[in-house]
Amino acid sequence: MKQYEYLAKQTLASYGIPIPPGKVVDNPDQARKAVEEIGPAALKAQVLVGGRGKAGGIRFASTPSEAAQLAQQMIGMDLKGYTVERLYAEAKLDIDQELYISVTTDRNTKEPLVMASRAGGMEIEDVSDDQIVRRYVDPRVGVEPYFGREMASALGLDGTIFKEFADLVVKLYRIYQEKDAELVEINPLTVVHGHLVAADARLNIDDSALFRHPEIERIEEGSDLERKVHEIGLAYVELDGDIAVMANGAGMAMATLDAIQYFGGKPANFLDAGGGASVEPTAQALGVLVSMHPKVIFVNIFGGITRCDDVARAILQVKQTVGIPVPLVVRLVGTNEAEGVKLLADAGIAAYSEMAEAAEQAVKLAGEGR
Amino acid sequence: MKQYEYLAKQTLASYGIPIPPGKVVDNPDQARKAVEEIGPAALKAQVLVGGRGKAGGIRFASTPSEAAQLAQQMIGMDLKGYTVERLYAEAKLDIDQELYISVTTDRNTKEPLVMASRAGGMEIEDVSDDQIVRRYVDPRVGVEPYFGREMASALGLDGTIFKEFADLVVKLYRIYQEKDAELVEINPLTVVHGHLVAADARLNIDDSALFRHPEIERIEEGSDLERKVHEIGLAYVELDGDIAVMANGAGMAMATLDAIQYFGGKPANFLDAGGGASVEPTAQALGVLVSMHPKVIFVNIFGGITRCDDVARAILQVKQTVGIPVPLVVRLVGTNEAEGVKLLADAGIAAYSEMAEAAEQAVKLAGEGR
Amino acid sequence: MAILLTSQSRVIVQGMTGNQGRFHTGQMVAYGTQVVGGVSPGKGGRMVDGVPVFDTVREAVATTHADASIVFVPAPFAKDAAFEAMENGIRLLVMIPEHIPVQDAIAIVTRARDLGVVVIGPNTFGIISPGQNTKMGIMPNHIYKPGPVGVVARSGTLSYEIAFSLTNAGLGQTTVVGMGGDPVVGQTFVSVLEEFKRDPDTHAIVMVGEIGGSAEEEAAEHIKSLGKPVVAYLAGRAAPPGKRMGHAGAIIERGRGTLESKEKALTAAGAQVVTMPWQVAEAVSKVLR
Amino acid sequence: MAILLTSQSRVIVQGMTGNQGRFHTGQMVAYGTQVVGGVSPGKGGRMVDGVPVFDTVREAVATTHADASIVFVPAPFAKDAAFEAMENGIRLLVMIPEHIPVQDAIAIVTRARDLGVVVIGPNTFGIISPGQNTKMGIMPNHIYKPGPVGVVARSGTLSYEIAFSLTNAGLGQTTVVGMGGDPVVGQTFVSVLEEFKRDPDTHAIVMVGEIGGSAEEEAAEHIKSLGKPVVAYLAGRAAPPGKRMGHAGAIIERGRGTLESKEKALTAAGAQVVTMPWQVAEAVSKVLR
Repeated sequence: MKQYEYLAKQTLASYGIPIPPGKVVDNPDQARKAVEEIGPAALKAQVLVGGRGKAGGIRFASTPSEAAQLAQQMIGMDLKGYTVERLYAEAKLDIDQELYISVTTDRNTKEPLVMASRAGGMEIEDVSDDQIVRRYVDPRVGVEPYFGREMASALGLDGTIFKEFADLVVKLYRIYQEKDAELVEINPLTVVHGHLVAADARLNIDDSALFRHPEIERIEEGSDLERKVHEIGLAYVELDGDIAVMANGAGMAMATLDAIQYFGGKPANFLDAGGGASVEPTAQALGVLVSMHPKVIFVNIFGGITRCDDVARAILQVKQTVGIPVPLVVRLVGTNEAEGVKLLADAGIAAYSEMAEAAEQAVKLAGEGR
Repeated sequence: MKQYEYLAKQTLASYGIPIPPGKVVDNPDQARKAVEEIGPAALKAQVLVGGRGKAGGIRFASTPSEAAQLAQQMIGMDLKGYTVERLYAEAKLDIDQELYISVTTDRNTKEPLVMASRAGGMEIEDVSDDQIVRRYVDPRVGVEPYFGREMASALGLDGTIFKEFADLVVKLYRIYQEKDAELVEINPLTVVHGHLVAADARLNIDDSALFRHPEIERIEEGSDLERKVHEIGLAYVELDGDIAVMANGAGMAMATLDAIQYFGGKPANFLDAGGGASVEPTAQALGVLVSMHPKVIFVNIFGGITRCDDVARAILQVKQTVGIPVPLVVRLVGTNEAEGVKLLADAGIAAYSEMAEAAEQAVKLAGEGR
Repeated sequence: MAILLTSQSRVIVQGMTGNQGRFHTGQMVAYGTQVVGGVSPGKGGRMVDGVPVFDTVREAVATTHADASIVFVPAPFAKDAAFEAMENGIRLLVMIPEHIPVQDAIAIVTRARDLGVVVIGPNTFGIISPGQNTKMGIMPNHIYKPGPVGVVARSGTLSYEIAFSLTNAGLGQTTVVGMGGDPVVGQTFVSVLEEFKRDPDTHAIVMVGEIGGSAEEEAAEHIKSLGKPVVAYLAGRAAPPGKRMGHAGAIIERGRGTLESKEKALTAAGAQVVTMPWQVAEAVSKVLR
Repeated sequence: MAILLTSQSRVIVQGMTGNQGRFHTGQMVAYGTQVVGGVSPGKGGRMVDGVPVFDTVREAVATTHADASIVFVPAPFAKDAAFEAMENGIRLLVMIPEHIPVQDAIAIVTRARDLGVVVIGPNTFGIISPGQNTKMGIMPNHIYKPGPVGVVARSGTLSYEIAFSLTNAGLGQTTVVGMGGDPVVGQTFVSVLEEFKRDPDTHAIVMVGEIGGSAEEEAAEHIKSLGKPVVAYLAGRAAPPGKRMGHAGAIIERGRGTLESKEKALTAAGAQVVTMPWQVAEAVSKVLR
């Protein structure tokens, strides 16, 4: 779960990491007052996408009236598909230098990784390898202050900035660990009048750990449809094709998209109905697919924990309640396959047993429907 | 540093461990009000010694007026050498069972040790080994809930008490670790109406870790003299002999007491002047010895980091300011020995080089002074 | 033979009295798994499907000499269960639950390394050794059969699809391992390939990978010296870039983790990469000839 | 020869630019210790007494190939310094500071066990190997001389007293080890006795113990199979019971830890226990004859 910049910064500040003075505003009048209070400020759209600056999501206001004017333009604007609902008015900084630092988990080594660079201010993906200092954290040891000093030293920092940076590494790692962060990133980490200040911040929390963080604000991300499916507890991503897809298991769902593309079709979504979903959530998920008005709906199930008869019942339930007004291709094998296939057959729905054939048929029907 | 029972219990409560309702009182009127509020109560003297009950430090008050009466008697009383300054009025418990639990550090294995017993309510030193469950904690792992369940199982607990005990072990270990406790002990840990309640608690904090616990209340223990020497930063224990002793290093100080006893004398104190004390604290410590009006003062120094000339200067400073009205025996060897011996000789004080001779002489002089 | 899990493995089930635990205990017993005990705190002394239940792993191991455990407890309690197993002598640990916090998974995996415990998962369907009539997991029993193919997969259902297609093509399996779908899991393709390398009965290996991470790229290094043919299927060919991995993955992967990167590395290492899951069985038939 | 610290040991000083660090660096260099570098964050690049100062242990080790470190930083920073040393390849670590929190000492000692680091201290005077002209510690240089006696002590000044009496009696030392006076320290009498056992040049061993703990009792078990004579002096004969140990110690010790208990165990194991420190040298002379 991503956190808005202003929330990420509040977390940094609560760990003693310096952030610029700032205020959250959601209308022009508040923007005016904020600039009256903190002086010339950057107005930063609070949206969960990178590269806001280039997309016009960060504007500078020298005066309160300019702030009001800009806020008027910015609030409600579309930024890379996200509607801007609030701004963060933040004191303009007199920046001498821009650094980069982040803590995340490397799934290959299964260890926390701290990355830092003197090339801050741009996406770290675009910084060349030789400009990045990477240090793995031994989870048995964690990050003691020396770890920060070693990074500061490797970056070639000195004096006050050496000490502040070393200290910041310790605090950032504590945030990573105590807040169950997937990623905590300060970019740019700026030098202002000889001291470090976190000018921008990203904080992504591990969804699986939210149960132990009642203190962390819940942020919903994605389109209305995506949110709706996430609420059912299923993984869902919108795509731009016309064949709506439901499969069980993330790998299976990916393979289903691959199969559709293989036969020349275009998937409309990624929907992982989970490893053992029962009738009700499966029916709800299918209802979502219907509401997308696709050309075809393709249900691809290999029953393991998922029982084929449950899937069949979910399909019949949707058919009988909201109706399924587009062609439906079902592939159904595995646990309780015979029962599931019979339930569908009794309702006039034929089920495939081969994924290849089913996918080919779904693409064919979508072509006819175009 | 030991904590008073009521402070220890506040800490337990802050970790979610159930304690009986209670109030700190320091006069009869408060005791009356406390019992009005919480009903029949035990009035428990808040002193830093074990075995209060037997010594008359715990009394029961059924009514508010009885509470006032008892408080009148108890406040100001002497309990094993400690003056009772305040009481803890605590609701009388309807106790079904008394257990024991503690967490401490085993200096031999260098690991935390959790001890528990179904024989609660008496000092654990008096409980036989086969009635005690001991489990060492691997510091790499800490105490996860299973550890508590294993202890509960080893104790033969079941039902609600099994679960509450397992949970309590986890909390108690967190206190041990997060509060830098030398010892955290609940004795008795009582079963009251089917639930665990901490009826008495001990919490000793590692003095060396106090710097990172501003939240923990500082408790001064010991006699006025002991407190005074502790304030200088030196280790000091009062004894009941007549030869005042100063030595450098804990082992050396102990050996000095041994030597005095060996020659038939009785030491008046244990004073470790530290490994590298400079002139000022050494002079202050010596001043304390003078103020004890001993028969003899015996200074036994093997100079390592401690410089003999510094010790000589401290002696001369005390001699010139407060004066040393009793015989002084000095043994002085090691770093800057020649300078130190000369400084003393110039002031008419002879210094020994052999510890045995010096100790014998100190005992002899004390005998003459008797 | 088989890898990691054999007919000798003595298995306990942590969380056996829950719905999932009870159901899959039955399935495992039916498959032939030597389930010697179950653990459910506060429910010690009962019997479930003829298997004794204990309050703690400690008691279960003391009584049954179990050396393997499968964990079914809810995710918030999974770390506790895993440590209970590892600290009490369990050396093969299958972690079924999904949604275990990554920090917990790191702690589990780190401790497992120190103690020499093999962790399968978390968020896995488990491990099955058809020729040994034993499984620890939630996979359907009927889709496997004994044979010469080792299978290692990141995700569950997709591996069922492929294992079943192998079985239908007459290609049985020594062992099928589900590494688990979480960011941090106990095994890597490399560690499982090493096991298959040592198993004399495994003559070909199927890798079921997917986009994200760089486990497949690292495996490629090992395939060169494996001495056994590898067929790989990689899911995610049609996945739009960025949608799945997100920024946290991208800053580490830096261009690796894409399907192209994986396919290139595996092909260069001599593995045969097929495009669709239903092509796996035919490719395996060919390399086994 | 000597134990643990030899003339080959390449030593760095953590906290070298502080008062204590600077003074004792000079003393160690004067004694012959191979001090190859110092560490003081933010002061890298300077020279102290001809020794280069680095910002981090990492740089110091990379440049000087140090394998031993002596720590002089204040107690609140000692854990950090110890981990910095251990994680960067230091294998002999002398911790001078007193008042290090016990929890920190537990963490240091546990990590040292895992990495195979020998920790001397905390709250120690250090270690000195007179025949090798090398020391890591704060002991006076002049009181030692090379010879056949190994000395291991819990407390500092008392060991000076005894070492000096040995020297004055013509009994030199292979190595003198100060285990440190804190509740949790890196060494035990047992671990140091084992080292002396392996050292062909150590022909007799002096143990300087004291009341509290049960380290002496545990050592007694090993003395039986040591094959070298042991003379022990135990301080605390006149200490009033309970004054020093307190309740926390007592609930663990349960009757052990008294002078009587220690003396009995050591005597039974064949060690010669003397009553006063000035009796040690004569006893050693006798056992060496």
